[in-house]
Amino acid sequence: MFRAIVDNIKGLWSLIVGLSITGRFFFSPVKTVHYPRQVVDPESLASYRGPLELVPADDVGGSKCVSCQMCVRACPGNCLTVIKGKEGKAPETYLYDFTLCCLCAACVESCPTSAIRFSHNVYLTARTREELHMDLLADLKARAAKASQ
Amino acid sequence: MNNLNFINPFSVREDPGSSVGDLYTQNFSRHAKTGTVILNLGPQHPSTHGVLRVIVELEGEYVIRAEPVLGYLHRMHEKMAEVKTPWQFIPNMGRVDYLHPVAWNWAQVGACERLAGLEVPERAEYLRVISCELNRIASHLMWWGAFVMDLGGVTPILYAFEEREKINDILQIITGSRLTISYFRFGGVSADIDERFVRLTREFIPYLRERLKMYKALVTDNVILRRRLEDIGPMGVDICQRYGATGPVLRAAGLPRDVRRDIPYGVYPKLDFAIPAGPSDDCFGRYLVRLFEVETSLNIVEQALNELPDGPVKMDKAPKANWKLPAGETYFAVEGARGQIGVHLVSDGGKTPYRLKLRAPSFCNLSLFAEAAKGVLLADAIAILGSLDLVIPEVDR
Amino acid sequence: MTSLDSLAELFRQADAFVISNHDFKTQGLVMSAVIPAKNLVSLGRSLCAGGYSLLDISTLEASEGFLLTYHFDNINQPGRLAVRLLAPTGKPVVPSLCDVFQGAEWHERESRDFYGVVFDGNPNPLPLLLAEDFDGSPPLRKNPKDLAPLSALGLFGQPQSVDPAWEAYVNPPAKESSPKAEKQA
Amino acid sequence: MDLSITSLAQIIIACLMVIGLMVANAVVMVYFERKTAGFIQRRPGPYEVGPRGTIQAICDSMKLLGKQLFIPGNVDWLLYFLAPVLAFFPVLLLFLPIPFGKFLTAMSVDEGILLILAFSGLGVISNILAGWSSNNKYGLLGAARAVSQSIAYEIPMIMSLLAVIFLSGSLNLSQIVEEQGSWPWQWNICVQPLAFFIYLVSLVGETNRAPFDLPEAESELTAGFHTEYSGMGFALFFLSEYANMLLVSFVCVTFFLGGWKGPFLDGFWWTFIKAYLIMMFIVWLRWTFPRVRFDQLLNINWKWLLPLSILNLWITAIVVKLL
Repeated sequence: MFRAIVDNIKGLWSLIVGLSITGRFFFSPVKTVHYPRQVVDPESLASYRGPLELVPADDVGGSKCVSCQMCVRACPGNCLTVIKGKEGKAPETYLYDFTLCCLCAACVESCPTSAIRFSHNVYLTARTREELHMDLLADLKARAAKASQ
Repeated sequence: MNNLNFINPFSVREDPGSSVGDLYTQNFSRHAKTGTVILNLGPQHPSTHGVLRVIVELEGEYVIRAEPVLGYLHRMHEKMAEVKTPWQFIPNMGRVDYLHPVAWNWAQVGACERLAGLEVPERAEYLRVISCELNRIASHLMWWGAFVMDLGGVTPILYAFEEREKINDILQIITGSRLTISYFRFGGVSADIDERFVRLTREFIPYLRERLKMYKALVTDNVILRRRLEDIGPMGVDICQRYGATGPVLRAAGLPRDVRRDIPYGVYPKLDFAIPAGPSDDCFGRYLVRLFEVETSLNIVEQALNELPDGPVKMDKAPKANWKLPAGETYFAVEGARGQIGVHLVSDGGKTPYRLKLRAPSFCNLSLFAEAAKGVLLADAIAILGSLDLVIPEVDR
Repeated sequence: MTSLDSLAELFRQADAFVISNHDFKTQGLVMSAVIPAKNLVSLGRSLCAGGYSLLDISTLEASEGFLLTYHFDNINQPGRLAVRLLAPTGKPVVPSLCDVFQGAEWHERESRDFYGVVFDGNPNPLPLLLAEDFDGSPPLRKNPKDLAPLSALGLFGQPQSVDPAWEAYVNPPAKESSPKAEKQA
Repeated sequence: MDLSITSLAQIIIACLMVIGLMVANAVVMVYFERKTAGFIQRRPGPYEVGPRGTIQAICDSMKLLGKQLFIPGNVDWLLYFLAPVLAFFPVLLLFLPIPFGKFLTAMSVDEGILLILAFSGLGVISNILAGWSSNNKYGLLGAARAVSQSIAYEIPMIMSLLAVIFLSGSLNLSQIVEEQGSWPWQWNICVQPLAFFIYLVSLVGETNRAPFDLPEAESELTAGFHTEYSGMGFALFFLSEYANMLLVSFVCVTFFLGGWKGPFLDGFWWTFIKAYLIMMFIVWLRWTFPRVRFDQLLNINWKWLLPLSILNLWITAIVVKLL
């Protein structure tokens, strides 16, 4: 009986300790990064694996890809479609289905010319499935155009 | 019941005991006493963490019988392994257990390496240890928060997420992802650490040690929590042996079994760390063992960072995506956050593994729930379920 | 503590066809044995008494039938064992280990879901991971060409002792089936 | 009490004002609780709707109003619809005898506290009706819990109030406030700290708030007795929960914290400030502690609070007799 009373008083003290901790946190600043007003610092996204993008070989939107199909064969999710162009080795189409991609880096690591890499785009959103079916060559051209402006 | 039709193993369903509910409920209620309530907890229920479903028979608030029903998240990973090359299967491992993906990475990659006899550079081994232990901390923190949430305390999980976010930030530097990590490669790891990784990890270790004191004051010492957990759901060595339970469940029962120490892999033999055993086999014992493991993992990360040798992080001529395994069989186990993760790999020398069996620790740990939950209060059953630290994708694979 | 010799003795008592030692470093097993299905429960009982617990049941579809590998580990002193049974393709029935290791129930149900192996004595007749209304054959390999013979899988390590009848069964010299296999069924 | 036209009009106006107070209280408290939870958990809480999220609670209540009434199959629909209404209206009545200020009482009744205690027992009937009629096992379990919990916690609650009534010798709430002084050391809390503590604990138990929120324990019973309610039905339960909280806080202020009296300038603002401080404390408790188990909840009550309150009552009675 006496022990139970002592136990309960100790227990009540532990409750007060708990209240003091949450009370302290109540007055400490919030930790949330309030997107879209704030964004995380880009340094922490330097190695983030976003959707794939092609590595530009020059300023006009050319790619380093030689259409060797290594990435297509390596991909576990079959999310890449590379069709070789009529002339030379450069690809005519480079389609990428982000809905199937598991971001495993099999393609990036198997590419003999290092022509693809992960973008660091954390903020990708899409309203439809089709928006995630990407044409990487068009994307590369668009980026080159944007850079030249 | 034992007179199964040998041609169709599922033919029993033509003889349902009652017509209410689906087949599982019908089969379960066949043995129900009169005056009891059959209650389906889940698959959508706040404390079954995903899509676990537990059928319980209640007499008042007491659970007379319980039976977990699985399969709501079954994705056939084992069959997938048979149609993918070993390399292509690595990303799957991150999806098996989303809380401790690095250990599953290790289990599969390690099994293939054992079979093929690949040598891993020492630096890569250290990086494996560091990433695996950081991930283990993240997993235990997540469990801690979710467990306290099962007991009704909503706030701690958000504190745990603060730390978990920091670990995710750190792991993202080397793995590129935050949740479904595929970091390991045959013969090494995919990326080396940089100065920022070391800096953040070194900052994180003392920070978490401080926070653990807060955890203790806020939750561990809390009288409500202690009385909810002490002497609830005792699971002794005997029940663990019969059900094949491993990990913190077995360690709380008093046996210091840990694959990292017993069947060493990687560079664990070179590191000095304690394996907790006990102090009690109840829910509170399992709670304490896990919190102790967080400290252990912090020590391991600290040691590994100090002893990190220079060198490559991947062997020369590391296998590519079309790499073939040699014929043979191997069983490789690693210690995941929930227990012993086992990969039984059989290869006939073809392009894809012939058979890959994943032994999920949650699967075995959950199977003893039916026995442990007999005769406890419903609230205690929830506490026992939480103390097993289940990850449903891992149970269902 | 169960030494390797006493283990081998245990396996011999269970009329093991093959008892083999393994290289623990590469194969992760200390010892494995292929035993007749009827002796599984008695062997399980003696393993249970020796402090072993069941890790998993891994079913393998080979051209000879279903090879069930029961992995055991000692909870007092680590050392992994594999106990194998062969269940013939047409009528895969093996005894259930549920009475000894209750944890086996789920492993057995999983095996039944995906391979159609029937475990005689398993108390729960419902599928574990497949849908309750799943009606059809288990997801087996459809093309017999996909099935590898057991001998091609390197399962047996360094055999200590091999029953000649087993040898004949695994590597059949001619077409006729071996008497041992029928005894099992 | 004369039932003239003026007093009737007074009561009707007071009722309307009380409804206004209840709704306003719910809106303010939802915002306040979510913000508090946010800050304790180191996140901003509601933020996007309106400046700093102030309109969030109003938007949510509009959404609840506009929702389709979803009625599960096999409900006992008369009771199913009656339950939320029953939860809401008795609470209305309970605000009438509360003295917000010296002259700010809707209906000054000599036996005010008796009225409150009698009608607060009605709330649990709505809980059991809701749990029973909605044909849900979780609801039934929640209802059973609600009944035994609220019956249990009423007793120490009354006992602790009785001690104060012994001191002041009146059941009239205004009278009880009048007995206390303006400064904190003149309040009943200094004379009856144990009674205050017991009242505080049973207040949390009586209003089904965490850590005693067993009837709706979401990790066990998903939502307890109101599992099957959506839209307006849920909103009414919600409203009555906050109204109950406010009510017990007002009673607490009246009995222990000097009511409208406060340092410097007496007035109704002191009632509100003190009541909301107690509400804040209840919210703080909720976001700090895990939930107790049901048998523990009843043990706390029958084995500790009840003997303690009886002891307290004895001592008070003896002291009052001797002095």
